Amino acid sequence: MNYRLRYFASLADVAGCGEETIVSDAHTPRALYPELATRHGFRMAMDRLRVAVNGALVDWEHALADNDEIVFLPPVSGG
Amino acid sequence: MNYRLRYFASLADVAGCGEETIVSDAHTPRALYPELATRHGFRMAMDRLRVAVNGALVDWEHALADNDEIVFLPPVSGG
Amino acid sequence: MMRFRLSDIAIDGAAERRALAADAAGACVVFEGWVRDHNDGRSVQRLDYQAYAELANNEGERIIAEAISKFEVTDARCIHRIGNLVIGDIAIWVGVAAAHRGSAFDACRWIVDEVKLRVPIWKNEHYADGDSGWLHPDGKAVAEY
Amino acid sequence: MMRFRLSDIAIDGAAERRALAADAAGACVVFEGWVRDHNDGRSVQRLDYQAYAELANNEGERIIAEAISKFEVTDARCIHRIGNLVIGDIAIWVGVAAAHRGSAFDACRWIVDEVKLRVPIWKNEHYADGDSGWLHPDGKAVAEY
Repeated sequence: MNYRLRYFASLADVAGCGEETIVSDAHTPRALYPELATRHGFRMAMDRLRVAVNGALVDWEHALADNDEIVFLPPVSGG
Repeated sequence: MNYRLRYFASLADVAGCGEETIVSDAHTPRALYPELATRHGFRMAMDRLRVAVNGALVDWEHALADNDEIVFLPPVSGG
Repeated sequence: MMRFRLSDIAIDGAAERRALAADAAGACVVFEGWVRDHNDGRSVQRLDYQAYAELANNEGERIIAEAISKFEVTDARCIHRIGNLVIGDIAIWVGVAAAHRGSAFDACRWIVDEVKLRVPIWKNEHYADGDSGWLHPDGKAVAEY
Repeated sequence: MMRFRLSDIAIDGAAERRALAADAAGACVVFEGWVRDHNDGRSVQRLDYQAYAELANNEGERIIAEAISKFEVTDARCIHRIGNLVIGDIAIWVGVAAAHRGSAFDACRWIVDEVKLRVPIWKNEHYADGDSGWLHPDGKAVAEY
């Protein structure tokens, strides 16, 4: 399936881009993140991240659909 | 002795003035207040008041001096 | 120090806040007390504040100094209105700057509480029914003077 | 509702505060987070905030709505800066109006805490020594990504 990925903060720095479209057989965020970590060299452990799909927070077993926009969120530091 | 009295809030309303100079033999605020209460008809009990002499809070047994400025403070309601 | 003062004109919160600015401060907490249209179930139209100015200034400065030594704050200020106020006017402005937000919140709240408790300022509320009265809030009836 | 928003220009605290005014409100508590010149023992020169805007707006509005239902307040607003900030700039502005001061203080503090915890905004600090880095404060080392 096609997924649109957006990256923020240190993940964007490591990926070297703010967004990309990828093709993957992963059907959940839990399966997808290791693929991206390998591809970009992310060293941030999954238990430090939250995940959002199409602008809403979801759990790691959320069933992904074709063309979903997916964001892995590192710990936030606003305020 | 001569004392300068200043009145605020409900005590000023009841006294009908904001300040006055009186002659009294009272040597402490504790002795002075009942005289003023009789003179002006103050009904506020002494245990509701604080007392200041020359701009500083004092206790009820404070020794008054000639020409002191004395203020009996009703419970405050600022803020 | 003039970190506490009485004002007989409208309080300019923006100017007061600017006076707190400091490069080491990361948090600023401001409390504004506004004249509201009701109190204790009665409809309020306007009010007057009267102060025993000499003692109010001394006691106000003392409270600010106590707050600065008691909490980890870089600065604090308080301005209290006197005179005639209408609904929506700022009656009291308290601002605190600190490195961190916890102490800014704590100190600001503490100053407001202490000013209400200790500083010789009195409020005369004018009600919609034409009645009015000085508030002497120590749990006894207002009229009992 | 637009009671939460991101801003890429300087926050106008006075305008935000006016938007909270209400005749029934007697207390207004404002928190401002200022960019300070140090963090964790390091000298800070400037910083950038980046946000995942769609989710930040949703989560921010949710926090304000939760605060209004959780505390006795008449209104609440929050504005968070994005982009490049220098020392002294307002990074976050939170304002709450309420009939009474206790709930205004509680709600304001709660909103600041929740925004820092939940809203997807990230801070990149630029240090005096030329180093910089995104902060991911969950107790793990900053660089561990």
